[in-house]
Amino acid sequence: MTRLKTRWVIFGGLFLMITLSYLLNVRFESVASPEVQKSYTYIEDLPEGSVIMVSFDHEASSLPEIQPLALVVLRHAFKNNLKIIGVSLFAEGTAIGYRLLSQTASEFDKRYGTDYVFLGFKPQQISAILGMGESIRHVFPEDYLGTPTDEIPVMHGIVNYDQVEMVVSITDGALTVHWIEYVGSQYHQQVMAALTAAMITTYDPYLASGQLFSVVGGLKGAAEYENLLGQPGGGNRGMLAQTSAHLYVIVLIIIGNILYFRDRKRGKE
Amino acid sequence: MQQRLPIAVCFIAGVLMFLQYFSPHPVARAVFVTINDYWQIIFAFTLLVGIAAFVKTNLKQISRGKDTPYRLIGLAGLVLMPVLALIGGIKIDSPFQWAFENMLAPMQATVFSLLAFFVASASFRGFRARNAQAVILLAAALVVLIGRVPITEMISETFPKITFWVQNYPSMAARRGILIGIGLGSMTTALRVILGIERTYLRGE
Amino acid sequence: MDIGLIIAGILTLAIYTFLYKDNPIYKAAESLLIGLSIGYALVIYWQTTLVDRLFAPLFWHGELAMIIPLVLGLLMFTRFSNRLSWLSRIPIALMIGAGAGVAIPAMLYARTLKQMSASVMPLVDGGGFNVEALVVIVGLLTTLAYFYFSREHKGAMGVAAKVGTYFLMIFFGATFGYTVMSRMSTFIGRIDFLLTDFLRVLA
Amino acid sequence: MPCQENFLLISVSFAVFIIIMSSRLKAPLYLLLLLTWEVSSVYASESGAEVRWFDPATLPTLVLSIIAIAVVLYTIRLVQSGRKLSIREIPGLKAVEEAVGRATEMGSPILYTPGWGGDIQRPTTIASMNILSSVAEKTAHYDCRLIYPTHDPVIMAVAQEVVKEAHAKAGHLDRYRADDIFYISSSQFGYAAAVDGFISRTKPASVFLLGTFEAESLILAETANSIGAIQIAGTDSTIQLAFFIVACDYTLIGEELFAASGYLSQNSMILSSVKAQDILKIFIGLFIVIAVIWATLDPSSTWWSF
Repeated sequence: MTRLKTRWVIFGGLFLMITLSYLLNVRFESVASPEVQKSYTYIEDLPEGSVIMVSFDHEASSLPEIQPLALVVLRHAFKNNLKIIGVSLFAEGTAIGYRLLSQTASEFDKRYGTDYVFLGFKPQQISAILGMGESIRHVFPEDYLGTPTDEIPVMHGIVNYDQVEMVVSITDGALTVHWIEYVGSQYHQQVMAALTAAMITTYDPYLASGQLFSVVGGLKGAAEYENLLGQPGGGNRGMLAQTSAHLYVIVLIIIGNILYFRDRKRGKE
Repeated sequence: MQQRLPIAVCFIAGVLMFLQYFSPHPVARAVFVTINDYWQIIFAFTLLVGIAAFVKTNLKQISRGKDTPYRLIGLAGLVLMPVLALIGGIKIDSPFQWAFENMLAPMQATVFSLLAFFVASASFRGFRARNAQAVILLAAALVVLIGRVPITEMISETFPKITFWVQNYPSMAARRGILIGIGLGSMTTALRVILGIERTYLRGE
Repeated sequence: MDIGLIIAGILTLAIYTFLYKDNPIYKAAESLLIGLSIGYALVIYWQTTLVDRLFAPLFWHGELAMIIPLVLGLLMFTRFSNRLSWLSRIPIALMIGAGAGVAIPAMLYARTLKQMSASVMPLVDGGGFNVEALVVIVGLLTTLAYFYFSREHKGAMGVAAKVGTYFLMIFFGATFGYTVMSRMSTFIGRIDFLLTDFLRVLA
Repeated sequence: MPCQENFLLISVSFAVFIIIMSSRLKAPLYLLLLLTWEVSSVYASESGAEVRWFDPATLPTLVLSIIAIAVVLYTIRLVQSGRKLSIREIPGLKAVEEAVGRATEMGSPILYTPGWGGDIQRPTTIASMNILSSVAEKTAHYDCRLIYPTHDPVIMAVAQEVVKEAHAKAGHLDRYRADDIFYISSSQFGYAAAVDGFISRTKPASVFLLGTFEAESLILAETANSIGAIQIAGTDSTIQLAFFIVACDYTLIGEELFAASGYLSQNSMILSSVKAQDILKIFIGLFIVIAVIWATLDPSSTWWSF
């Protein structure tokens, strides 16, 4: 029973800690890491009307961490009047991708079809990625809503990756590896990854070798990006909660040890 | 026959998939695509078998009057999704997607987020400095934890540097050791399977 | 207020009741989650695999070769028969064999060769001694010594294996510490949903 | 698609050949077959300019594969010629007996699950099956209930066979309950929620988490801890190992999982594989030492990078 009671205290503490710090909404002036800065600058420097491809390669369960990342990148693109082609390599990312795109688009009065399009989901990621290198409309003869790709204004003049300035892969797993290994190396396309904090180390080797252009990682990356953009959002809001949760875990470890040494001392006596 | 045929199938599939790895030839690519397709299709059928078994077990429990309401909820959920898909398709704004976004996805994300609590309770319990190894485990965890709190980054640049060092050298070395071991273990197991020595999956009867 | 949000919020809270202890509310939510997720998988696999890859090519485009995977798939159903259930081993054997065949080169490349070459760094670098290179090679070799099973860990081997466990502990500790941030974000995201969308405390 | 027909032709003739030969299948024959095919394709890659049969970039992998296969076959030979192989003690394994004993004493079941991350063709899952076989034999002997939830219908099918045979081997086929080995949801967190619920309701005395785990690892381990179960874990996912080490009573680290299946069953073939892994580890160690010395003396050289 003590086992359960201890757990309740720990759980309750975490719940309070995060809820309160989330409500406080303190803004963090964190300095952008070089990776985030690089991502921001690249998109910032693209001329108006350039096309970027955003791929939603994640599951629904990691949406809490993915959403701020996706929103900040999409907002930046729409703010600078870039055009967006959305795709998804993961079935679960499909509906979410569409919703995030249309949500952001409405913030900036962008119209479906002329400013952005969502092509939907294709299984067999590698063949889909390679196929788009030859012809995007061959892989996606129609968009997510069933309109023939040829009839969509954004897609006019777009054949394959040559007309796309960058691929942004939003991921909670290893799918971006396919973009890096196939599109990056075969079609010399710049690939940027917006990913969950847990995945950052997985992509370090690709970043070091230059195969991956840049990374925006975790809530922290989102917060830094939001600061550069001057539009605080979910990332910023989460930073204080993140920090307090971290400190909470450290304190728990310390208390655990204090209790342990106290018990051991008693045991000896 | 009951043993030999599966072993032969396993061997052929194994050898073909092994060899195609080294070849960019169209035939090799075709082998890969074909076997991969077969694999996916067979998997879809096994899913049907699994679902059939799931339904069977649940009906059996209901007939025994065990947990009837919960079993019914489960079966209702199972039936609901295909029915919605039949009514309105599976595209955006369909009832199917609505059920996914408002019922399934939030629950999955919430179960995932239970991890935050379990990380806390595990930290409390699992990092006690019982012996030399535990002390090292504790120290490494604290260094990285402290180094990654956004505040420490603002206070000093040393901590993130230490964190970086620990992660990229000693920690990375051990990770590589683990990976090499797993690579070898997987390789020998796979080889036993292809050679028909490992027949776990053929057991029974 | 959007009915979808209400349902999502209630289900979210229902799952959280498990943190207190197992209870009928959680049990109901859990049953629903299991049922819905199986139903979802059924629809998705039916559409993207069975229809798109099997039925469409076989029945509409007349690719007769697709009869093979169809038969293999149907063989799985022999599991429900006592006499014929051995037939289901054939598709299982295909899956296991194919997986094993790919695993050999793929595992050897990604998990062994790549890791070997990444560990090689010169011990002397630009005139100075490269501590990092030494740490990496000692760490890797002692970890491998820990995974050496043919001999008891005694003598020199014992010392090496012991050092190996220290490196392993550094890895485990560091990885745990590293992952905490991501795990916390998932909960922060749910709190955001509850406070902003569901309860509308934050607008 | 002509390639597909080509492939069918090859595989059918190959199948016929194998079935004819299968009465006397011997390992060396396999090796010979493999090597001839591979060598001929290497040869073809040199002569044929248009369609290459061999991708030179995969040469290091091919060389290592051949060395590794040769070493495995050598150790199999060793065992066949009567050599007894033994492996060192693995701490987590002592606990298996204890775990079964504890469950029997308390009259509670044992829960065994292979994780959400793996499917049947993953070598880790197969190693987990071998351990399951040993555990099931013990539970059959002590008449202890064994519950096995899984996310994969194929794993369910195979596990049923494995457990059934283990019961037969222990001479207690009557104690085998097929319903206790069941499929629950292919969704990661559907699976996690279900196993969690199961653990808190059936209150198993011991929980075995052996296989490929992803984020669900800690959810299961902590729930098992909350009801006071002994947890024995083991996985090949490096990140989840960290969680298991912190949260579980015993953890089999990576390769230990493979060795454990040999240790428990004392199956000479698995033991021979463990021996082969050790021999290869010595090769790898030597390779790295030589390469590091070489790199120190000649920093411009890169022959070790693949």
